[in-house]
Amino acid sequence: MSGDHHHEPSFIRKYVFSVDHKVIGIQYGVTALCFLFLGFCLIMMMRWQLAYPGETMPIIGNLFGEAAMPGGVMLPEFYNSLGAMHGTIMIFLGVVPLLVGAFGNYVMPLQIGAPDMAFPKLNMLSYWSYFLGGVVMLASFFVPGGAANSGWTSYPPLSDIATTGQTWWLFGMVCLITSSLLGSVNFIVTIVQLRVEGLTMFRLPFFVWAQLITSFLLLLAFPPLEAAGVLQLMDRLAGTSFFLPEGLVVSGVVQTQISGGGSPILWQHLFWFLAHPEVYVLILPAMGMVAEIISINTRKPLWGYRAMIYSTIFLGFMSFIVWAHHMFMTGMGTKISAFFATTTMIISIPSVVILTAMVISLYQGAIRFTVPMLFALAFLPMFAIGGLTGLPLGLPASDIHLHDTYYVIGHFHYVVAPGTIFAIFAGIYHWFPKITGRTLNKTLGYIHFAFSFIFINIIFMPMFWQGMAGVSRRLYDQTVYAHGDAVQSLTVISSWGAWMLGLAQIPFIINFFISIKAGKKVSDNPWEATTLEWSAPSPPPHGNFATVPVVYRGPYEYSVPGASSDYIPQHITTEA
Amino acid sequence: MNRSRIIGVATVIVVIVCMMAPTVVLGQTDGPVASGHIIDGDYGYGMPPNASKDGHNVDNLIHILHWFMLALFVAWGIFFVYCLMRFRARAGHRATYDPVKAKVSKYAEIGVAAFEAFLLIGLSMPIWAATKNEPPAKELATHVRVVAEQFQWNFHYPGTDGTFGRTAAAFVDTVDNPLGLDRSDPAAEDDVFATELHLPVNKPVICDLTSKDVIHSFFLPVMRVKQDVIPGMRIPVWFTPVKEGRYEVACAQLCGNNHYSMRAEMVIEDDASFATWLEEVGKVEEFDEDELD
Amino acid sequence: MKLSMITLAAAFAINTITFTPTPCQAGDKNVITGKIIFKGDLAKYKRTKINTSKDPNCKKSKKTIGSEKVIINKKTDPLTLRNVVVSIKSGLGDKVFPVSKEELKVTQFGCQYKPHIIAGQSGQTLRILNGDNTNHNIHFLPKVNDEHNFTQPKKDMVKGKTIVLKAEDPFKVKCDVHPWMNCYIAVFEHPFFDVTGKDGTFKLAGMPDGSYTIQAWHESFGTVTAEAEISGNTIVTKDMTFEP
Amino acid sequence: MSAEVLPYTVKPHPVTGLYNGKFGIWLFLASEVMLFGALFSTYIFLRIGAPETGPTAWPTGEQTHLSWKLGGLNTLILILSSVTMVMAWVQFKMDNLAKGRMYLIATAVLAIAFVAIKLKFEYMHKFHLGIKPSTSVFFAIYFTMTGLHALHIIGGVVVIAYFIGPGAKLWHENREYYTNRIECTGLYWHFVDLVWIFLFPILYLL
Repeated sequence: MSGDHHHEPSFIRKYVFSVDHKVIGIQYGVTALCFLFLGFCLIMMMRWQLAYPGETMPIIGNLFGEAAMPGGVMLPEFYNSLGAMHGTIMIFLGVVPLLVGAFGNYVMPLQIGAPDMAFPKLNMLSYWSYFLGGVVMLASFFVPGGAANSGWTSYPPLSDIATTGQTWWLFGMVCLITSSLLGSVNFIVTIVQLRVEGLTMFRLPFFVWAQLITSFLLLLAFPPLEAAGVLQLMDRLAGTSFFLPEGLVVSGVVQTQISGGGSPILWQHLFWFLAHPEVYVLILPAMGMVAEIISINTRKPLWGYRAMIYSTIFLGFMSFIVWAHHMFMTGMGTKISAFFATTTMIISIPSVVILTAMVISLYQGAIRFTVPMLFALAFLPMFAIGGLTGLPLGLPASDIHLHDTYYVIGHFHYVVAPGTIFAIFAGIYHWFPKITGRTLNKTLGYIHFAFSFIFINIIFMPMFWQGMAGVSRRLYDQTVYAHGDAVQSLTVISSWGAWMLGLAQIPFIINFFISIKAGKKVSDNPWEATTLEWSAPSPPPHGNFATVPVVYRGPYEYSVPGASSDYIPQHITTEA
Repeated sequence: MNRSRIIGVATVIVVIVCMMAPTVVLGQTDGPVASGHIIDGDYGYGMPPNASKDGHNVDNLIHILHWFMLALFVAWGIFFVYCLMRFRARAGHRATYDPVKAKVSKYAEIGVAAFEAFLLIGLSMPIWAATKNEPPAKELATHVRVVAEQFQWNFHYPGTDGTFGRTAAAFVDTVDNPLGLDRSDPAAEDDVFATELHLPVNKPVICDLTSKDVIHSFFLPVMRVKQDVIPGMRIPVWFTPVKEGRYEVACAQLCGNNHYSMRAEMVIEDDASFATWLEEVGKVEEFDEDELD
Repeated sequence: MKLSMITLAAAFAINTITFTPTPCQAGDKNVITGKIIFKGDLAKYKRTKINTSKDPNCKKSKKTIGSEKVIINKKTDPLTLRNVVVSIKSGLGDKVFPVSKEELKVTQFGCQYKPHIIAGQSGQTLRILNGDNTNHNIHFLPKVNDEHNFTQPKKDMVKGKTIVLKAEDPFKVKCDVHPWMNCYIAVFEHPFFDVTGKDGTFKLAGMPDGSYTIQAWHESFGTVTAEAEISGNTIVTKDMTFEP
Repeated sequence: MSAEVLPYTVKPHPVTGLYNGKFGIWLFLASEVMLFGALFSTYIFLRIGAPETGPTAWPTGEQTHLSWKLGGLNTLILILSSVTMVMAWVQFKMDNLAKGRMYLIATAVLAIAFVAIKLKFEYMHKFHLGIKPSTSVFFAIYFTMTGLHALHIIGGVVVIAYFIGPGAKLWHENREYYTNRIECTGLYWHFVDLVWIFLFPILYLL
């Protein structure tokens, strides 16, 4: 081995502290899938308490110690910890790292023909910062008082007076925010600067566009949360009162040690200023993946490609001015609520446009019902339900009854769980051959899809009825209320759905591990796709492309009239 | 390609089954509510009963919205399913390269946008304005201070003089004086505390919401009233109960370990019973048992 | 760890201070006893019924409960005060006493803590039980001990929860679900303490010879101290008076 | 991954006119603007919400215990350090390592002086008066914002020290690359300077 950059790197440099975007992508993917599974386990435990309040949890009930589950009965404080951590883990440690960290890192540079990300070391740093954040979050389960238990939204004053777990949560969040910021700088620079010759912005696959907008959202929305996190840390550690008014009496004790003068609402503004764009961070890359998969499997160009891009940009922009629709119940006046309700109605339009474009793309296509396509297709109605049920929550008047009820839970889970997570599964089935050179087993894939689809709806559909009945979210035991007791049966159904969904993942897990070693070997371009990642070998070597490709056409040239095959890859000069 | 067809049809069936699932649920559970009281009204899978004068506005909006959503989803779903069946890949079928030229989608989108505008401007804003802008006249209304704390709702009635006594954190005593009432204030003399919200029927109510510690949310399902209770702020809400009965007061914002226990009851009764209750609840009775623990 | 530190400190004391070469054993026959007398307006301190209507499950355990801020034993003459913690405040020097193995117990019954005053020795365990069919939340408001804040949502939930106590002046324990519910915990380094009951008397026994300051603490009236000297297995009577 | 493989690490991109590092630092600064923007918004939010009188009223003038003279001196120091930073870059551009380094050292020294004044004469003085972040919301935001800013300054000093010392090796390998990095550091430095120029009036003067 001669030369500076041809020597074989050590194992650690190659697989642990690697700077190769593909290795980092896989690291992100594996870590985030583990967290996703953990987050799901937390909710499966909570679902026991919800379905059978105060009853001893079978089998695993006695593993958690006296402070969490004495005699196998879950305590409210443990329930609250699980709830807060479920939200945090799913969003910040599971879904976003999968969408951006894993798929973004692995696929995006390949799709733009780049040898790597613009800042490979920064990329590594952002993974390890994420990893550290995850470790801190996990460790917080073991501190006195348990993990953070003030909800993933961490509203003060509750979070200001909460147990130590909250401080750990804040430190964990600071790590995760740092990771996202570094990542987003890297993504934007890579997409803008490292596109190969001929790959103009409007020849980019929609997925890359989605990643670009997402990165801008992360870049600009996360810092205010970081600021809010710093302020809350000051409140907790230095005794300041950014979020505390004067004259508080907690548990009968007058809080004389705090100066007062702060505002609990301030946190909500800073938090939702992040967290609303965060919603689009969760959905845009998912839409990007679904659009890719739909186009490939309908053998047809995406309908309204440009309209989709403009809608995405518009969504990104609008997402910064809708945050207060999470705060209609905070005593907001008519004028401000009218403004935010209006922006909320406006932001629904581009989502409708994107969804419509994807459905119309099916029209006059030749739809291949592959496993990734099934997940991508399922995304559409699920996202539609999630989007539609956002309407009653976006209008202040109907929000009065539905705010903070299970209706909200149903709404955003439809967007994120059968929506985004289905898109993630679609992505895994779709790009698995690129990453490993082997394909996942189809039959197991169909089984995985069918059961997941059924059970995920059984989990979330009843929540709309529960919400209508007025059952609040985050209740340890809803049967204390007459209106909660009346719909307890729905909770039971929901819970069984969740456990069955857990079982439905077994074929996937088996499939995943077996296929890595023993899956069917496939060609570099098994789906007959046009975008650049499929022109690289599977798996792509260090540096990605043997020769730097040049792009001659748009990303979705399928079924071009007169062409011999039904697809023309972007890097092919003239059609044969 | 027979297989694809089977999968396509299976998908459709699964969608329908999933939509139906929650409606074909098991029968209602019929246990006594934790409090042991009988709570009035029929509770089930729909919205809770409405016991307030203006609550039906919110209900109407929610109903209209859901019919609209259902119409959209069904129309969209029919097109979606049609595409899946009609354009599945099969021998001799090839996708069309050129995009569809139909303008239907554009009109549909404009239609949706227009209807959303109507919902917002025509329905939501007037209701919101009514619940936020025009409080009932003070002299005609029952006035109650609602003070939330971990984990109890305290209701403070001004008594016959109609004026609330001064309160301050320094006077708080968890046993005798949960609200920190300044007993030296003459206005405080006839003030009454309760942990149950009693209100006269057919008379507007103004509740001034404050919190002693963290954020709570004052939720009266049967009145279609929900409002966050934020420490350091005094937020009024108002409504007019029109149906007598015993109902629930819920906390709708996570407020700590026992958030779920933060439940109170609300009794809507006629003027006479309300007056009697107000007399009774303020009375302090002597405890003369001499038990040893 | 903590225990070995104490032993270490004790060993240090043995080397530097001349008396008590071995840790004191209880069983010495010295006794300090007395009454806690109340002098004041009885009418001002009537016990009142507590309104528990918020949670009907309270009534299921016990129909009515009374306030416990001031309980005067009306049948004694002179009037005496219940729930007063009497203890040796100073005079024991650096002596170390074995910790009672006995478990302290407090039960939540009828939405009241039974007993209302818990006195124990540093290192002793306290078991907290829920005898009501409702959710209770136990919130310690201490300065030295850990700020426990936990729930017991069910009756007789397993065998309750145990907590090892550290020495501290009396501190409040409160239920956040039933705000009127509170009790006090007083924890001492030594075993010479007592809580007055129905007869308003206290008895501290088994302390070594010496002169001591004894303190009486009441949740509403604060503290009163007295000096007592004792030697040769005698009984010393020291009445103390609260005059609010 | 070395410079040869990735395009535009040193040379600017023909369309954007930026090399990767510079583009990156601009984006990073955009996020910093949002970070400090959020804190400035917090300041405005709390100040508007503060009552006219009473214990939580917003302190002004004497009550703030802040000396505009010290603050002003620090402002001058930072502006001067920005100038020396630019001079350093100019010298590197003109291929003069020794002079460039000298200016870098001057920048670092000025930065340390800023932090020293901040800690020794301002923070210590407050602590002597018994003023802590928990004293009032004003001091909370004063300590948080100036503290965070001081951390940015210290971070900058570390980076500058790196380029004076071990980082200078790059100069001998690829001068343009090194100079570019100094330029990026300079952009960051000007930003930190700019933050102070906003902080100074809102805390010391208004």
